[in-house]
Amino acid sequence: MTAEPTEPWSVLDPTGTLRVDDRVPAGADALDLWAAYRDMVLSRRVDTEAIALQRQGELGLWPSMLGQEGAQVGAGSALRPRDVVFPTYREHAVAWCAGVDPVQLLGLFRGTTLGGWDPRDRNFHLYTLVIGAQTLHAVGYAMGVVRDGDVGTGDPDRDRAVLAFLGDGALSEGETNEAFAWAAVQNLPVVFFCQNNQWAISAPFSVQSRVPAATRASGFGFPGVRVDGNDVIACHAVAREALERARSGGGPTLVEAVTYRRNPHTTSDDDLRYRTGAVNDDWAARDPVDRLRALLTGGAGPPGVNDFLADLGREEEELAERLRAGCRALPVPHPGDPFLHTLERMPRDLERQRDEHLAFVAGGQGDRS
Amino acid sequence: MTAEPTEPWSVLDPTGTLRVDDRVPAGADALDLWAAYRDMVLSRRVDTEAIALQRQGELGLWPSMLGQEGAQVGAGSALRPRDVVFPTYREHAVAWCAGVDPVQLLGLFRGTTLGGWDPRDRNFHLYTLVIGAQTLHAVGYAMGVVRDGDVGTGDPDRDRAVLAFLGDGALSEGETNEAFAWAAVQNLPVVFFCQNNQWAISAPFSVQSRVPAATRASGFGFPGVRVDGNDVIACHAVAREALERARSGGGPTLVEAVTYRRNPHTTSDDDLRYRTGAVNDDWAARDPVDRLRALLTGGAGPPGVNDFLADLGREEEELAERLRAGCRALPVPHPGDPFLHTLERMPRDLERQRDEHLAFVAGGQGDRS
Amino acid sequence: MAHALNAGLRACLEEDPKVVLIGEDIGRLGGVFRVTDGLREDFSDERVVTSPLGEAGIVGSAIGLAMAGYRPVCEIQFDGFVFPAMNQITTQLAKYRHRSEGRISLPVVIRIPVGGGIGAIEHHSESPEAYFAHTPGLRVLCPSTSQDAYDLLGQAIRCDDPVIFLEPKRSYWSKGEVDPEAPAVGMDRARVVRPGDALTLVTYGALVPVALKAAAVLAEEGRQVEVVDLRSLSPIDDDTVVESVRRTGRLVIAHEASQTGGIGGELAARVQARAFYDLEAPVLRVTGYDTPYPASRLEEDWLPNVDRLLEACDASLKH
Amino acid sequence: MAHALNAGLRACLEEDPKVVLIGEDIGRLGGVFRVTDGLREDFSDERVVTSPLGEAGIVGSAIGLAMAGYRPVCEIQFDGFVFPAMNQITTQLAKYRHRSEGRISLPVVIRIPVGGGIGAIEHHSESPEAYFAHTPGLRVLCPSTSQDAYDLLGQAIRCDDPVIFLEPKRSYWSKGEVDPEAPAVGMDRARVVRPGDALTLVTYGALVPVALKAAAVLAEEGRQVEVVDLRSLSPIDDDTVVESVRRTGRLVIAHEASQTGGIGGELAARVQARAFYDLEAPVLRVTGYDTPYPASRLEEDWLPNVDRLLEACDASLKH
Ligand SMILES: Cc1ncc(C[n+]2csc(CCOP(=O)(O)OP(=O)(O)O)c2C)c(N)n1
Ligand SMILES: Cc1ncc(C[n+]2csc(CCOP(=O)(O)OP(=O)(O)O)c2C)c(N)n1
Ligand SMILES: [Mg+2]
Ligand SMILES: [Mg+2]
Repeated sequence: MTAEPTEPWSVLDPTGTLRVDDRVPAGADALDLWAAYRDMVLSRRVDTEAIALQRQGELGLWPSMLGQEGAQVGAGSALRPRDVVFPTYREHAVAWCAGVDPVQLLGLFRGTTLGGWDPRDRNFHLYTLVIGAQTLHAVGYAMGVVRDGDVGTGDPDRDRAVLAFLGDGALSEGETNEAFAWAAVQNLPVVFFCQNNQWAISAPFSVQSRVPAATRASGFGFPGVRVDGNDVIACHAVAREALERARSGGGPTLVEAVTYRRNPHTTSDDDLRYRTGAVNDDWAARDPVDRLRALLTGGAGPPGVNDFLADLGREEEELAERLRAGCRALPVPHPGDPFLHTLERMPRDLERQRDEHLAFVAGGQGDRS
Repeated sequence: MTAEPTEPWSVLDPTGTLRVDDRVPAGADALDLWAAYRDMVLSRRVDTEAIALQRQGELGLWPSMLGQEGAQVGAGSALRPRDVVFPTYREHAVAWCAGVDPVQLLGLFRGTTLGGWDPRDRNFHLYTLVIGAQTLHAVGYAMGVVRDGDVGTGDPDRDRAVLAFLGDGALSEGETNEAFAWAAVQNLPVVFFCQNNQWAISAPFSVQSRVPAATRASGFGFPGVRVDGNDVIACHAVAREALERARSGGGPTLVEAVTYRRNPHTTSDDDLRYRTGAVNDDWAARDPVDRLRALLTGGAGPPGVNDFLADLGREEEELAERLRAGCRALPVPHPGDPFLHTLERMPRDLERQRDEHLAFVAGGQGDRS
Repeated sequence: MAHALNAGLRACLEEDPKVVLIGEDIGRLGGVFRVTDGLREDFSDERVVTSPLGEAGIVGSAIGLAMAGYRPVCEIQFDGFVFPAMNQITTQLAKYRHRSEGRISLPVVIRIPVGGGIGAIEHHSESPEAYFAHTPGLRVLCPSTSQDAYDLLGQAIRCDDPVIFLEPKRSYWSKGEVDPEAPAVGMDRARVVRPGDALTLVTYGALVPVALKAAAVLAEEGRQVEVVDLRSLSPIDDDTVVESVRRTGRLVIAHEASQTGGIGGELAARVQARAFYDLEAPVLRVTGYDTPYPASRLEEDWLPNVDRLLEACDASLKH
Repeated sequence: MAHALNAGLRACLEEDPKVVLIGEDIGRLGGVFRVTDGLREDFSDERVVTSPLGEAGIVGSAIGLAMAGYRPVCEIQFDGFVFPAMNQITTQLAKYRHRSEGRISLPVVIRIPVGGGIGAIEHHSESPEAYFAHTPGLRVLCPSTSQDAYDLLGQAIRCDDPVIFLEPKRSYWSKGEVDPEAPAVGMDRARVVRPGDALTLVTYGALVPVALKAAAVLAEEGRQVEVVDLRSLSPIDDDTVVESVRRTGRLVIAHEASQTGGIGGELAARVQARAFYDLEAPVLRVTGYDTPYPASRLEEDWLPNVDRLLEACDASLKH
């Protein structure tokens, strides 16, 4: 899997046919396909609901991950509790796998917070909007993991890896490349997971690179792997191997999950200005969720599949309801909060500004204007 | 020459023995060895004199290129007049080849200017001290060359290439990698010429990369070539081929010239704090100038070699004298100059500052202090 | 204002074949604010370059293009994303004329949508002007009307200095006719947009209409406030402000950027130095606070608004 | 002062195993100014990390280390080379506490040698403090004595906020005993380093000894100038300055950084607002000019020196 990247590696094809491949972990290490399917469906529902909430004016913006659930659940399901994730702003399904309450994902987009959850609770860091910036944080965290001695001990409860997400566009930022350089020379326990969803807003991948994203790693001297990002089984296998290599002291990997952003960049974007509906439809036919459902329900379908799907349908509805209610109940910050959280102790000049501001807010504006 | 980089390619070994290799251009395209030797010797003398001038307090600092003349003259001799050079701060021999008056190189280090020459005169841009920054300027310039239509016309008087220099340390700066990405996707007529002199001040190359510098290019999808930087014939051949590819529309190349900075980083540095004299001596034995002299004077020596060397010796002395005198004669800027050159037209508030400053300078300071 | 800027870019592209636009998503998409809408179609991909995702690359390559004789106009997608380009702007672009002893000009324009008030998420509501104003060798412009946007952009592109061109994004949707033939005010001059004698109220960009509203309220109360639109944040036309303060004796300065180290402090320092004996009250500032820009649910009260301006004017007038 | 800083780093490395130093050439070489001399040898390569050549990487990885529970101390080799790290500093480091609603601290210190006066080439004599002081969420410190360098560095490293720690490079060679047991002044407090009643002279870093010289000259002429060393440039301890100005009625501020948008303008604006009726003369500034830092042959006259300070004090006292 670490040879020169060419065609994305795949085992589950769009018709739901699974090819046998010994790189797919089996036995206790195997991906639980039912769980993976459930994760994809439920996280997709988070995405769908969030779009609806945006339409209703409850969110300012939402970056949809529709179509990328295979890559994200593949990676997310390969995480162990002590692994640490540095996401971009689109890893809703990874957040789901890590156990972050999806309601907490909404605050940033509702404008009630710039964060939303405690990164330490689930080792899932805050969303980062500045393209590429989080890759260096992942590198630094991995330096900490090395210094803590939590690499290569062979103790599965001790060894840790850092999983940094990035988009195809992020490959062009200088900082991302610095992260690659640092990770390589220090042989850090970090996996760079690039979802090449073909687009950086309106820029097709060809604007960023003329070779596959995974190839970038070779220039820095570490393995790059190209995988079908819409094949959750392959993604899990690749992420699992890369994370395991990282944990055991084998150094960094760049994974390129070849996928597609089926929706516009965000709810504010108009993707038909730069791509055609026909291409969108092509990719819809390769959808990762449909693909796994086809496998699970293929032939006569395994026993219990109908019950499973019915239960999942109910779970979805409950989740959707919880999201809608949770979104509306998200606490609006207090006008004094930014002052409180700028520095550890509020300096006197900032206290003066806060007092003025709070008096102004309390005073009821709009007297004369 | 564009295969995966491994051992640096070489034709002239440290004993001065030349290996026949059909990649070395012959006939009218061949490197003029006498001229190359002269360029190396005279530019080395510039370097030596500059160090002496620094010792005498005439220069604040000097970054010596001792040991890198093979790489620099190899590259510099492959330039055509319309090609454009973006140097770092150590390309004294390239400046020499481009025809920049070496006295003009001294001003920056004497503190009489931050530039020193008109980049348009010789298509040799100003020295850039911020590591990596010039690689992006080279990219932009190359975008201009493309827009001017001066690529791939087949007209040798029209087609142009841009030659950007960088050090091994520069490989780790984000901006350098952005330059690689831009050059690749736009297939720009730019050659990145990396002198891997093994050190970035006190950091050995292993701090920057665990694979050869030339390998970096493969990650961006363009050729990387590794060449013996102390072999001026090989460097010329490689640079010539890369520049020709660029001019003809074949896109960018990264050349790694494997060489050694025989002196400390600058005259302010103390290299024995981080490397041993023994290693310095090893590299001295592979010196590029000695190597070519051995070839030229080998056996009985070609006819005229003694006269040539004697003439060159005289030329060296004249050059040294000219440098010493020229250095001392470099004009000190007028105290008003910075105000004059900040913006095209001096704003009124800056005029006020200038007037104050000139009055202060004219007033003769030190009355009371 | 977005339309005015589009028209301004179009006019420059037509006028000078050396004008090239570079930025993320400025091609087919026309930029996230559609300021470059239609330009790629009319002027080709070579002149309207959808760039890779790297701000250092955008500015660094613009510098190289300028060295090659072009007049690049960069677009940074949002205020918060200019920082990866700071090295190229500060150490390269701003200094090159000086380094080359006046020989080489770098006519690069960097357009940046700035400011808050559109309910955006983090990094999309920043006001970074002070970083640039503190960097010698740059011009910093910020229009407040469509006409000014058109005029200043044309002047910026034709000018041989590097220009940071700040576009108040709240004003993108503001309507306003543009007369391409109208005589333009000099690009480094502030402009008195409402005359008055009771107090001088100075601001720029999106706060100019807010200041005008405050002035209208005060006018109803019988106090004529002079409103000055700074337009150029570097160099700052303090002459115009000082002249006004000499008449009014009072000065209030407003901006969205954080207070400490903002343009307001600079202007206050200059005015108290040059019009010390004319000031009847301390110079007051109404600015963003010294905290990160908050989550958007707080921004309505957060941004300097008419009421905060009125409060400051009242305070000044009470002295 | 370099020795004091070395001692300060050593003490922190000994005290807290989570302290890690990162920077270019800080290992075997001990840094270009030898501030980290001997530390790698005594604390290992893991704790004194010679980094690849990338400032974004230095600060970005320090952020990640801090998230992992470490207290990284970065060294930026020279003032002019901090700009590639501006994105990490401004959009990431400074904002993280706010983004995480106070949950996460990033105790990162960024040491930067600053200022001119050592005859250096371009980018080696810059005074970038205003960029940081204008960025909420950072602390900016600048010591002027060896003792203060030791004390402030220790406070900075122990503090949970990100700190930009500016080391006036002209002062590296200044001698000065350090008493590690001496009670340290609070890190956000300015300090009156010479009392007086005729005028308040405020500065920081390498200009503090210059200001003291000017005060000594004026004292001989019978005028007692109060010299205040700002120490913290963000937050600025304007209380101490205002208190002084209430007594002296006059204020001169000096710094090497360019005037426009510098710390001096901010302080002038604050003082005229808070001590308007106490000021008997306008606040005057003696600063770097609004041009790029010049070639070193010009710097002697260029930098604020005793004579320029005296001139400004005279002008203030004449009012
Ligand atoms: C430094 C920076 N520049 C520009 C932007 C504006 N921007 C937001 S998302 C985006 C495209 C990112 O594309 P990619 O990395 O492929 O991620 P995707 O959105 O496809 O998940 C851009 C340009 C940004 N957020 N950060
Ligand atoms: C952005 C930046 N960071 C740090 C420095 C300080 N510095 C000057 S030269 C140098 C080492 C450069 O090494 P390399 O690129 O290998 O070039 P060489 O000096 O060996 O020619 C460093 C770190 C700088 N000039 N620019
Ligand atoms: Mg993408
Ligand atoms: Mg080197």
